Amino acid sequence: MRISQDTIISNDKIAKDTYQMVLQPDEMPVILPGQFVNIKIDGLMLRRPISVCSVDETTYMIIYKTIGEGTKRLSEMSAGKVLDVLEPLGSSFPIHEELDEVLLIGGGVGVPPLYEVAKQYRKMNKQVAVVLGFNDMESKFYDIEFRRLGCSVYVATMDGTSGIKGTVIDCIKEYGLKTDFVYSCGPMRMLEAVNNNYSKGYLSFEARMACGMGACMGCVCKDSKDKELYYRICKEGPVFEIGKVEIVC
Amino acid sequence: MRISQDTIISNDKIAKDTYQMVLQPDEMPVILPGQFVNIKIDGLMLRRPISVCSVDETTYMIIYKTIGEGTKRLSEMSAGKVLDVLEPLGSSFPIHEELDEVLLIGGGVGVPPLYEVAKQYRKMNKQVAVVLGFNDMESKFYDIEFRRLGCSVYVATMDGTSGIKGTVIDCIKEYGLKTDFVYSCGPMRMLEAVNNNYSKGYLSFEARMACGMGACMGCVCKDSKDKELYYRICKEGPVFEIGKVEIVC
Amino acid sequence: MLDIKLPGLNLKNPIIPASGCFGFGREFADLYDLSLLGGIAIKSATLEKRYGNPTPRIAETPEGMLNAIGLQNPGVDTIIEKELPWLETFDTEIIANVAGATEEDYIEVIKRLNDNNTVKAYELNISCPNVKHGGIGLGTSPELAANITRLAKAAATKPVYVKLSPNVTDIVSIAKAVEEVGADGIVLINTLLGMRLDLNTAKPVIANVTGGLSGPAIKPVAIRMVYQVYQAVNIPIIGVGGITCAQDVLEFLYAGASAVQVGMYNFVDPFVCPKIIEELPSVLERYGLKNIQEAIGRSHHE
Amino acid sequence: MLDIKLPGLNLKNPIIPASGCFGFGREFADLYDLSLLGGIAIKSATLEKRYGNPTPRIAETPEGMLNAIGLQNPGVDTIIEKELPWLETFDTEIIANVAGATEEDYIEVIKRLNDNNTVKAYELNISCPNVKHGGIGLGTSPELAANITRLAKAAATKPVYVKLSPNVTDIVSIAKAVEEVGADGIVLINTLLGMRLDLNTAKPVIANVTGGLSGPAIKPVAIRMVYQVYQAVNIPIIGVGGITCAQDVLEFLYAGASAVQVGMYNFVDPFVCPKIIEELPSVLERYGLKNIQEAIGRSHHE
Ligand SMILES: Cc1cc2nc3c(=O)[nH]c(=O)nc-3n(C[C@H](O)[C@H](O)[C@H](O)COP(=O)(O)OP(=O)(O)OC[C@H]3O[C@@H](n4cnc5c(N)ncnc54)[C@H](O)[C@@H]3O)c2cc1C
Ligand SMILES: Cc1cc2nc3c(=O)[nH]c(=O)nc-3n(C[C@H](O)[C@H](O)[C@H](O)COP(=O)(O)OP(=O)(O)OC[C@H]3O[C@@H](n4cnc5c(N)ncnc54)[C@H](O)[C@@H]3O)c2cc1C
Ligand SMILES: Cc1cc2nc3c(=O)[nH]c(=O)nc-3n(C[C@H](O)[C@H](O)[C@H](O)COP(=O)(O)O)c2cc1C
Ligand SMILES: Cc1cc2nc3c(=O)[nH]c(=O)nc-3n(C[C@H](O)[C@H](O)[C@H](O)COP(=O)(O)O)c2cc1C
Ligand code: FES
Ligand code: FES
Repeated sequence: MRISQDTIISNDKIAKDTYQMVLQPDEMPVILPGQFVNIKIDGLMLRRPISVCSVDETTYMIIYKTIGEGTKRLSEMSAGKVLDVLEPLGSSFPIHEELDEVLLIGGGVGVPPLYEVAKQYRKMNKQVAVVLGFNDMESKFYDIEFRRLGCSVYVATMDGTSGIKGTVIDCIKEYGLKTDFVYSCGPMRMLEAVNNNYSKGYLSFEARMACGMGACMGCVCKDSKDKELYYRICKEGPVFEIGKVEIVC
Repeated sequence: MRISQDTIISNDKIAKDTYQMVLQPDEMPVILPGQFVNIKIDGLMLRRPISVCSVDETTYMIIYKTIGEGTKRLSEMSAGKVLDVLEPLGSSFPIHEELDEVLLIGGGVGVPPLYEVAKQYRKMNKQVAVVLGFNDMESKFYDIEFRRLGCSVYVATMDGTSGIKGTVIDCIKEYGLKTDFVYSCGPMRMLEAVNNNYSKGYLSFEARMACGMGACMGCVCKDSKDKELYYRICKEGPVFEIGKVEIVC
Repeated sequence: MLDIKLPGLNLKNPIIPASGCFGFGREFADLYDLSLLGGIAIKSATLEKRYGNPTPRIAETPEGMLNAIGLQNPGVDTIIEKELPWLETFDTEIIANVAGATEEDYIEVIKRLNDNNTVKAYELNISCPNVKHGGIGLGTSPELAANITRLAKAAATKPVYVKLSPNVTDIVSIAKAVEEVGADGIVLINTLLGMRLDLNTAKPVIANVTGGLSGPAIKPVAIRMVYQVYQAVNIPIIGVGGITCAQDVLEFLYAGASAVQVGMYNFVDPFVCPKIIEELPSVLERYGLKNIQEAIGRSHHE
Repeated sequence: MLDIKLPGLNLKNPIIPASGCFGFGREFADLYDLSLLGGIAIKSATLEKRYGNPTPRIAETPEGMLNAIGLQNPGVDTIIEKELPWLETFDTEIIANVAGATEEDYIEVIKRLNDNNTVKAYELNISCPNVKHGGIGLGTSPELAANITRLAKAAATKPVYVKLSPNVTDIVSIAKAVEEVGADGIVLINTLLGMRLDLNTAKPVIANVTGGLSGPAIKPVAIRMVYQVYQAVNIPIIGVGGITCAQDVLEFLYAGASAVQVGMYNFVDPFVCPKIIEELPSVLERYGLKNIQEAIGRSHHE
């Protein structure tokens, strides 16, 4: 982890309330799939944690949704602006060379961290099935990008305006997807469903964070069995083995 | 008084820590000599009051010194940026057609509001003597501009690096200036001296302000005789007849 | 959809400029029609004219400000004579904020205002240090707060709201104490006691040494107190502290306020009150609310 | 020029990360050498391991934040076993912040730490609501505060600093009460009690309903309390609340603090402490001060 001055290379709207930003750190660190960065935004107190979606030689990319003041301000920034960023943070999605196929399940802005996972598995020529859930067609993004990587992509929307009408689980059932090793990120209710339906793979969580680096105990979650054990989502997480942490919706 | 969106036309350093900014209101109001504007600066709570130095058809100009966070931020702004400004505020320097000569005494960033006064008297071809006091030569500004208007200009610096070494009063004595109708603005100690040495003319005061428009009673000063009477520097002031208000240093 | 009836006050909307932040409205009347406002809480009135504290009285702080005006006001008689008749010309509810150095002062101010038809309710400012009680404000003990409220209620012919100080260990006990003796409503909060030092002189920026902290910085404290007091009393609460926009108003309503006052933000944006009034309906709608009644105390409901 | 000796603490500079905002230093040790710091106030230690409050525990506020961590910590024995030996490897003064549900808890924690050579002083956190006393914190009454301090002093073999709650009517009386029973120093201030509501759900953003407000927003309150307490006591004060830069430190020193703690700003800029330490000499110089001794309490001198 380091503090970096990251230059905005581009910042484009890619779906309803959804933006894609490419950042160039002063010195590119190693960022693993599923890790996040913590961005200082002028005039706001706390940094904003955002998952890294994809990593290049000298840049990385994030996708974020404008839900409040911080992400709104982020969306208004132009190329050339320099951001103060803590990077990279947290645990990552382990990549298992021995697997032949994996299932990625993403909901809304939980989709981005899965993209780098898909890239890595496709580089090894593995089968990657991707199930993407959105509220509606306008919110949909990255289905095409996943397809371009050579993944099989299945889309579900809550209002049925694109793909299957319903949740990602409905979608998986509908298409009869059988792959049992999953990588998932998205809203709590979705993670809960994935957690209940699968026993192998990884989930990535969100939490309100203050420090983002393990010092404040603001972001903890409990172990699913030992109620005395807790994990910091920013440090031991955000990625945990499926079934490891207690899910509270 | 109105809230205006003023576009920065230019913003240039003219002396040590001293900047000159030209602003173009969405609709140009009538601004009288000695009046001030109250500028909202992003990220700071209270507006910053700054005197208007000079007025044109569609623009006006201010001169300010960077003393804290607000003026520092102001100095970093570029042409094209739009500022939220309450304008114009306060009382003005009355201009007396019947006078043949006036003496303007300005100290530091008290100099700017006197410039418009000089302009108006010079337009009527009156004799205008200007005494400017600064800390040092690097802080000096606008002596040339006053000369260009046709004023006789006398400079004093505290360290003697330009003009007379000493205060504006030392300077007036040194040059034996006899004009007895004064317009003055500057630090409290200077105003006090002017107030003690002259009985005709006007002084302009500063005070910490919250509303800048007469509502909060944050900026009051007392009448010099009737201790029960008070004035709001932002409303009845900043310009008062000499001798009218009690001077507290 | 914005109107709300409170003891003595028929508010067409819940937006009231806070005492001391709006003078007697004259400056703002140059900018917009005061009849747009739900009500106006006028600057604290004392029995005698008060000059207030020495200057500087103002200091900026992170997302807030300090003030130590010291209740400067022309005195109740002048207010009755010069300010209230003028305010009468607007269609808005006038709340007279009452302050004093002694309990007798408060009562006398109330008596003089009783006959005035412009004033619809009183707001007792018991947050100022009181000489008679050794510099401890009336608002800092349940007993003193209850006592002045009882006296005020006995003297007043209009509803009495009590404006509490947040500089206390237990705001709930004070709120309950004033409710018990008949307060018609509670106004929460006045300023937090704060201070700033000038690094050049090492002296306090404010001549009075300490000042009252207001603005967005204190909003979390204000929301907390409104929320706690709402659970403990049955009289309406007027919320105040750090409001800058319609969303802030909604947060106060959710916490339990029936109306709100906007203080120092009037200095930042003189149009903040009419702006909020204009935006409030769409903000209510965005959160699925039909009127402000539905918003009041919502965070306490299932 | 930056060094200062306080009871039990030989600070090479007056900068101490505040309890709860630095964990046990491990995360920050990845970023810089902890030996740069004057001292470290470790996360509150309780007798038993504590899980703390449900999440969300964090909310942002204007120039501040709310937290309701709830004293999550591994318990004093684990701290002694796992954290202190590691902290021992740094050349900095360790302050053990002590908390508990009962007076007995505090005393037991102190007893277990007495033999540990890494800990140089105790900091009693009496700002947390105490179950034994009906949810009213030990820090909200002079009697309770004095009582726990007396017990702590009797048990402790190291100096005892008492960290006071700002959520009180009269901070001075509490400071005097703990001084009277032998406190070696006072730490001012802990967080203000605040709250935020989520407009979508109308529920508190923080699961615990209320949280502690910290950050620049509360600095004016902290400065005021340090200033007032300095006038009333003769033991050193450690100032805390809203510090972000060397200028803020100077303001606290002027008000009467002998050292300071930096809390939530460690989250905003993890390098804030070493940065301040680096900048402090030039800031002292700019204001004509030869060392921090000259700055301490300067606003009270002629
Ligand atoms: C590890 C991690 C990875 C994330 N990755 C992404 C991503 O790739 N794309 C994306 O769009 N969003 C992501 N989020 C969520 C993102 O952090 C929030 O949407 C963002 O902080 C909202 O900030 P705001 O100022 O717009 O909203 P506001 O509601 O104004 O924020 C107020 C405060 O609440 C916090 N907050 C609000 N919502 C969330 C949330 N869902 N999670 C955590 N904190 C929150 C903010 O950080 C801030 O402190 C991630 C969160 C975490 C913890
Ligand atoms: C009527 C009037 C006219 C003025 N005209 C000019 C001018 O033409 N040129 C110029 O350079 N300055 C002028 N000033 C002073 C100017 O307002 C301050 O220098 C400026 O507000 C400092 O802001 P800051 O954020 O840089 O300083 P900070 O010290 O960070 O400001 C903190 C707070 O103190 C207030 N403050 C600090 N110094 C002063 C001061 N001297 N007077 C009033 N408030 C102060 C600020 O407004 C702010 O609220 C005028 C002041 C008044 C009242
Ligand atoms: C400059 C100023 C003057 C004030 N004067 C009074 C007053 O006379 N009487 C009173 O009850 N409250 C007074 N207040 C307190 C406000 O009415 C309000 O309670 C407080 O400022 C919190 O609201 P805010 O954060 O919206 O400003 C004053 C506040 C300010 C900023
Ligand atoms: C996340 C967080 C956790 C805290 N935990 C503790 C604690 O365990 N014990 C304690 O005495 N104070 C605790 N505090 C209070 C701080 O030590 C400090 O007193 C307060 O935050 C004010 O300082 P600041 O404004 O610099 O943050 C905590 C503060 C924060 C923000
Ligand atoms: S956010 Fe501070 S420990 Fe995770
Ligand atoms: S600044 Fe408010 S009355 Fe002058």
